[in-house]
Amino acid sequence: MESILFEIVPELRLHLRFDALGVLFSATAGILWLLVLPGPRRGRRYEALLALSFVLTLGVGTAGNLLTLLMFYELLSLAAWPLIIHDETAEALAAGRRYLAYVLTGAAMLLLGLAVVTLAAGDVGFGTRVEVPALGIVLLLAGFSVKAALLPVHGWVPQAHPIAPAPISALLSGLMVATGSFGMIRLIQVMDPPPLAILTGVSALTVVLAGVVATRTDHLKRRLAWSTISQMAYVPLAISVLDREALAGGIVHITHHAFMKGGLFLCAGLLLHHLGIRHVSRMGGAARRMPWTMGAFTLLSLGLIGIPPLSGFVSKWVIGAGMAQAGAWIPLTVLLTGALLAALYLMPIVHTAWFDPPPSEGPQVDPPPPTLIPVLAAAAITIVLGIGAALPGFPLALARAAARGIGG
Amino acid sequence: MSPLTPGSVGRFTFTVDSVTIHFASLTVLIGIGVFVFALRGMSGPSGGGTARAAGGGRGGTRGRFLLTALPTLGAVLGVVFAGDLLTLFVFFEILALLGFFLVRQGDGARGAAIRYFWTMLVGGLVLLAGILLRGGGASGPGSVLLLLGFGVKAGMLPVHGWLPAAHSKAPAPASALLSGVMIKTGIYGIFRVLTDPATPEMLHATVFTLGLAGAAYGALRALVQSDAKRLLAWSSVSQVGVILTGIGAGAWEGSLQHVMTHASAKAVLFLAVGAVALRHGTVQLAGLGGLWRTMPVTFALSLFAGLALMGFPLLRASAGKAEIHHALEGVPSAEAVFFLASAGTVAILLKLIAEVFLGPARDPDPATRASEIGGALTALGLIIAALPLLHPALPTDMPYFVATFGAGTVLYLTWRRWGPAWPPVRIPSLPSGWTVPLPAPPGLPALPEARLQRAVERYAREIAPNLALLFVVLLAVVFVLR
Amino acid sequence: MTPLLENLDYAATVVLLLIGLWTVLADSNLLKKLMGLNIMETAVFAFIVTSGMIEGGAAPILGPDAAPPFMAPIPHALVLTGIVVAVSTTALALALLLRVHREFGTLEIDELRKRW
Amino acid sequence: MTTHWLPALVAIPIAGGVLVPTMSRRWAPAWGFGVLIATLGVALFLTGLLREDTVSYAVGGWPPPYGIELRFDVLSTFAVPIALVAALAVPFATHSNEPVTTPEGVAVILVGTGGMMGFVVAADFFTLFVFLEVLSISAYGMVAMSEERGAGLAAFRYLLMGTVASIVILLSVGLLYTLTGSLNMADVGQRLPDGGLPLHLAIGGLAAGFLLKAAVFPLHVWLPDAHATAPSAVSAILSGLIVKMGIIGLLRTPGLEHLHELLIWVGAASLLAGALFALVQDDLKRMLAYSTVSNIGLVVLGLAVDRTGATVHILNHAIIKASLFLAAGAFIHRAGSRRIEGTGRSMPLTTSAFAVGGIAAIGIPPTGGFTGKWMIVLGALEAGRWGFAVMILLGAVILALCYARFVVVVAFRPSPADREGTSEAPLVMLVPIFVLAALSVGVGIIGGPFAAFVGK
Repeated sequence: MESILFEIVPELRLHLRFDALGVLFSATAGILWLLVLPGPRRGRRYEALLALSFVLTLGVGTAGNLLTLLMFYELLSLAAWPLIIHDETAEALAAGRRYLAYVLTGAAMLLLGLAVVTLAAGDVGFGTRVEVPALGIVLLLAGFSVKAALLPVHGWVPQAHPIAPAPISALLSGLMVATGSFGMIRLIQVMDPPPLAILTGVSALTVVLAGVVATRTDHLKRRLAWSTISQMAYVPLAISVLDREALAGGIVHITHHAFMKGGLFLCAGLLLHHLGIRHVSRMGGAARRMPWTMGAFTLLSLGLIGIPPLSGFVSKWVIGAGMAQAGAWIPLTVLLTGALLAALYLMPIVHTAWFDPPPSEGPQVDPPPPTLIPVLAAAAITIVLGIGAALPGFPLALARAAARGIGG
Repeated sequence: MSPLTPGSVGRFTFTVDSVTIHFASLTVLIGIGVFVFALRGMSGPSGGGTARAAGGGRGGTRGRFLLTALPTLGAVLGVVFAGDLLTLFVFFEILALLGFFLVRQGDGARGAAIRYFWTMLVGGLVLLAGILLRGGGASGPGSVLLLLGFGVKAGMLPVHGWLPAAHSKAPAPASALLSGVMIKTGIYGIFRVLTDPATPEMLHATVFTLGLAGAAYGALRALVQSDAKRLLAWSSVSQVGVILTGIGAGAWEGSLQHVMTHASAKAVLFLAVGAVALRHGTVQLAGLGGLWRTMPVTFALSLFAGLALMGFPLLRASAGKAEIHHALEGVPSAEAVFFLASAGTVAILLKLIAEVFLGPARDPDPATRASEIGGALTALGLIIAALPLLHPALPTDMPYFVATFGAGTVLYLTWRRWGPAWPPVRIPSLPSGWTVPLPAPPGLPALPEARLQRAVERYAREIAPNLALLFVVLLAVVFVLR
Repeated sequence: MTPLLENLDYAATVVLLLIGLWTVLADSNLLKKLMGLNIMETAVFAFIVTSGMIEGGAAPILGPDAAPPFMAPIPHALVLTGIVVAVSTTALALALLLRVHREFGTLEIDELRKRW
Repeated sequence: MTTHWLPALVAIPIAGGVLVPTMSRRWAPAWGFGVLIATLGVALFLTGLLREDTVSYAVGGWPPPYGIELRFDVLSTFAVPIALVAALAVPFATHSNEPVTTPEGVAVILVGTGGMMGFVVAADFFTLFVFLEVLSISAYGMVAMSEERGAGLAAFRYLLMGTVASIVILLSVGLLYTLTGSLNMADVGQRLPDGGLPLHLAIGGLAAGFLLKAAVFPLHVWLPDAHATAPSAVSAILSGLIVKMGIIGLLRTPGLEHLHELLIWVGAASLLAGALFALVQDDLKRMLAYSTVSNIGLVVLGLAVDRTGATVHILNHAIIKASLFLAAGAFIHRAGSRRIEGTGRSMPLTTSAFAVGGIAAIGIPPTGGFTGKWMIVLGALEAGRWGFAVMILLGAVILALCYARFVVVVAFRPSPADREGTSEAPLVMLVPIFVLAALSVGVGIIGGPFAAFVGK
């Protein structure tokens, strides 16, 4: 289903389109938003921008051509910025500055890439394949990689994610980073990419190095942010293999990761709010004081590592199967190394929380249902999406349909 | 459908054939035995000191154990009945997680449990890689990785390191489950891989060699243990080696029979040791003795299980070992190593039974003397676990048994006479300032030097001797096979 | 190369223009800057008027005894307008200078910079 | 096509302005607003006519090229934003204590508007010059209206530079006349010689004068003081409209293609320098002024690579920058001084409008700022001038950081304790701000047809 609206600049139109890929992304956004909505109210500015970001995310999901995609993508970047600096501390403002510098540079590259592509091929809708100069694709990929937090341009993530309020961290990690990957997938959908060896190398490096850094980070939310960098690099890695099954895995990983990492960040927010815990080393006994929260945290961690039958495993399996089919051994190794690293940075948290003695005893302080339910729901979604992966209408089916629509 | 098809996500398929039935029935039987034992053999919410000593851990252990053990059995059955590799893998990983909780319930089991977890995780990833490779059409490398992944679970030789620690630190019923049931899932996997026509021939020889090496090496390590549970754990390494030898050599029926034997006998022995610990609060051989008087049923069952494991010719259990042995005929060197392993097994079991149940009584604790082995339920649990062994058969392979028994007795007596007097191996501690100061990469915290120091010392103390021994055994095996 | 003498009028306007510009740019007194501006304007007017000059031409006014050649009328119109503009600009500038002087008590750039 | 509405476009505001000093203080703003709305109506009507044909009018019945000709072409559609911004600035100013709405102030604005109208419809250089002076002198007067200390000096400096520019322009017009014997633009364009020093002097002089009026770096030094010290409503007119007159002058300059290489470099320098200067400003209005320098640079660059894009951008930027200056004025009004930290906390609507304006100024689709910028980038790429496309985008990134910085200052810093009770800006300020902000987005959404119309 497509809808062509205004002509924004000569020969480029606002163009909306609903296909499997977009529907999957939009649905993910919608459900994740439902999860982050409960919780303490934070004022008019926050609520308004949160709603605006939601609309813009849907816009990214339903964009029907490159221009519309970029438009919503940039507006989303800007709308998210006040949310990141919502706490107004000096640290938050510094993080916001860095975030802006990164995403705007990325935006400039994207715009340049769009210009090059437009000169060569006119209005690039997502329905037809076009021939464009390699430079345009490279620029666009580079622009998207800023948001996708690939290694040399990942710098905003570890600063912005921990500093934002917990629901915003959840959205940033769950969806903002994903918009970059989503953009890359859209690119592959319409243009024949140049050899993607560089993308493979970069994303492989990102998976491994970010994972290693995460294992050595004590700040809980920052560790989760590094984990996002590492985990979301799976998607470009899957893209770069140029295999349909791997691509489907990459697409479904966006959805699965969104719920898992979103849930983890919400848990981190609850830990901070109710126990004042920011650092992994202070988490001893946290599970005894917040058993439900940490239970969800544990389950989500296991999902992220890729323990079957949770959803993280499904995406890893599908990506891996595609890589194996394509004979891409190195990406496959990287994929599994990433999972091992995920265990290395997540399991110590879980172990400390459940088994280590607490620094101080206290009563159980699991949050009230309205804030607890989203976390539990994220965990439940992780299970359901894992076990029911093959059901029709579930993300995997949509992702496969989307990948079928993509050549190459 | 062969259980070795890769499968696809979200679709769970199951299959039933004679092999699955074999493994499943054994699982269920031993599971029942362990549960019955645990009803009495582990403390309830108000557990006292003896329960702690039995490896029961903190209060409320029984509930937690049952909560973990039941899904464990389910997962084992899932592995066994899985109709494709993906389904198998799902249950395999669940099993690994549950195993962590089983081990973690033991006292002082933190290190062992964590080690177990990481080993299983890496093993799982290797397995996953193998499955994906096989699915992608690379059958050869895929099979290698599959073997490695299953081998980790089974305690195959080069990747067995987690097993002695985990099995000896876990509470007794958990050890029985681990040794009796869980490592069998690994063996099940290896069995499936090697019986698959797509698997390269070369891997049979590899498994055979590794099995043989493991059999001998485990037996030797078991012989010098002074902790009953550690002894049994090393014996498990040895027995897994025996089974793998059989699978590698093509003696499949014998191997399956021996799987049954080992599962049952090892479960009984672990439970028996658990019962002893329940009464006497220790599993150190030096602190025990003369218990046949106070725990005759336990003694009898242990003896029975021990005989079965040794290959006593009047039991059906011996048939498996005999077949494995026959498969080796014509390869004198392999036969020699196998003989060494068999004799080692005899020596180990003699040592265990003799040190614990015979000799002068060392702990006449009046408070616990009254109850036999901690109640009828624990005894019943042992009996149920021993059921598979209660199957008489015509004598097979009598001379071989006599020979191994004789050699084993000599071995045990030798150890008895001189062994404890051997000075323990001492590793000189490293001179301080030995470590090289590593520059920390930017943005990362510096590697703490004390930790490095500890790691190196640990390597020197624990791993290096193992590696040396392993190397010698492997060298011998290779030499022999030529 | 045309001899300088033949274009003496042009040369004179250029010189005037430069003098004015120099004053505007370099003098430190605002009033003198304004005077420089006026000099520039005068130079331009002179240039335009001379460009419309035709040797022996009559004033471009149609009348009973008017006969070609006429001088070009448009430059004259231009210059007339220019003068009007210049006058009003100067008036406004002077008013502004009065205000500046009232606020700061000086018209010297260096002083102003200190007091602002 | 000829119509008497065309001279009315110029006559209405000027006549209205002349009448204002006779009125009472109370009625002057209403009168001014009414006159400007009427002008806006005329401008819209003429724009409507333009869809069919160019509108031209010979003053006094003298046919071109001899008489004075007024001509309403695509470039003259700038009359619409002129009338609109001026019309909105007047009610905006009524609420504050700025002296813009005294009868004298309204008169200056009206006459200035008339000057601009004349400038955009002038079809010969003589008329162009006359109206340029009318609007320039009004502009000096507008700056001088401010009661801020130093405003007189800023106005004088503006006057000095502006008059130098006028002189250079007048000189060049004279030169052009001697070269071609005509002042009518169409005529001059046809009779232009192919080259030679006098031609280059004439065109270069015109360009230099207009560039100075347009405040291109490094000729921008007068602009920040003038725009920042002026009352906010006036700043909106100055920054939104009057500097654009320089650009329109450039667009009217014949033979500009001789100067493309110069324009492209000057434009790029201005683009980057303006953005960089803007980055280090601590005062919102000065930042906006430097942002204007940057945007003018973009347009000058665009003149060389894509005239349509440049034209579209000056039209859009007029609206965007006006909305930004009005929003800044609202902040300053509520804060009571130029220290506006935290003002936006109690003024969410104004802050939103400011943010929208900022987004438009950066040039994010679908706002108006994007259309022109996109066309210029595309033009630069098409001309093979890669570096300049990159520079444009770099400038946009820097500008974005500037705007973000002030959003933080306004909405994310704590407001001083003595300013706790501030509230949202009054309706009479909000409405103009919102009309302009909405327009800056709306024009972008229909950017395609809009650019097609301009490019006709």
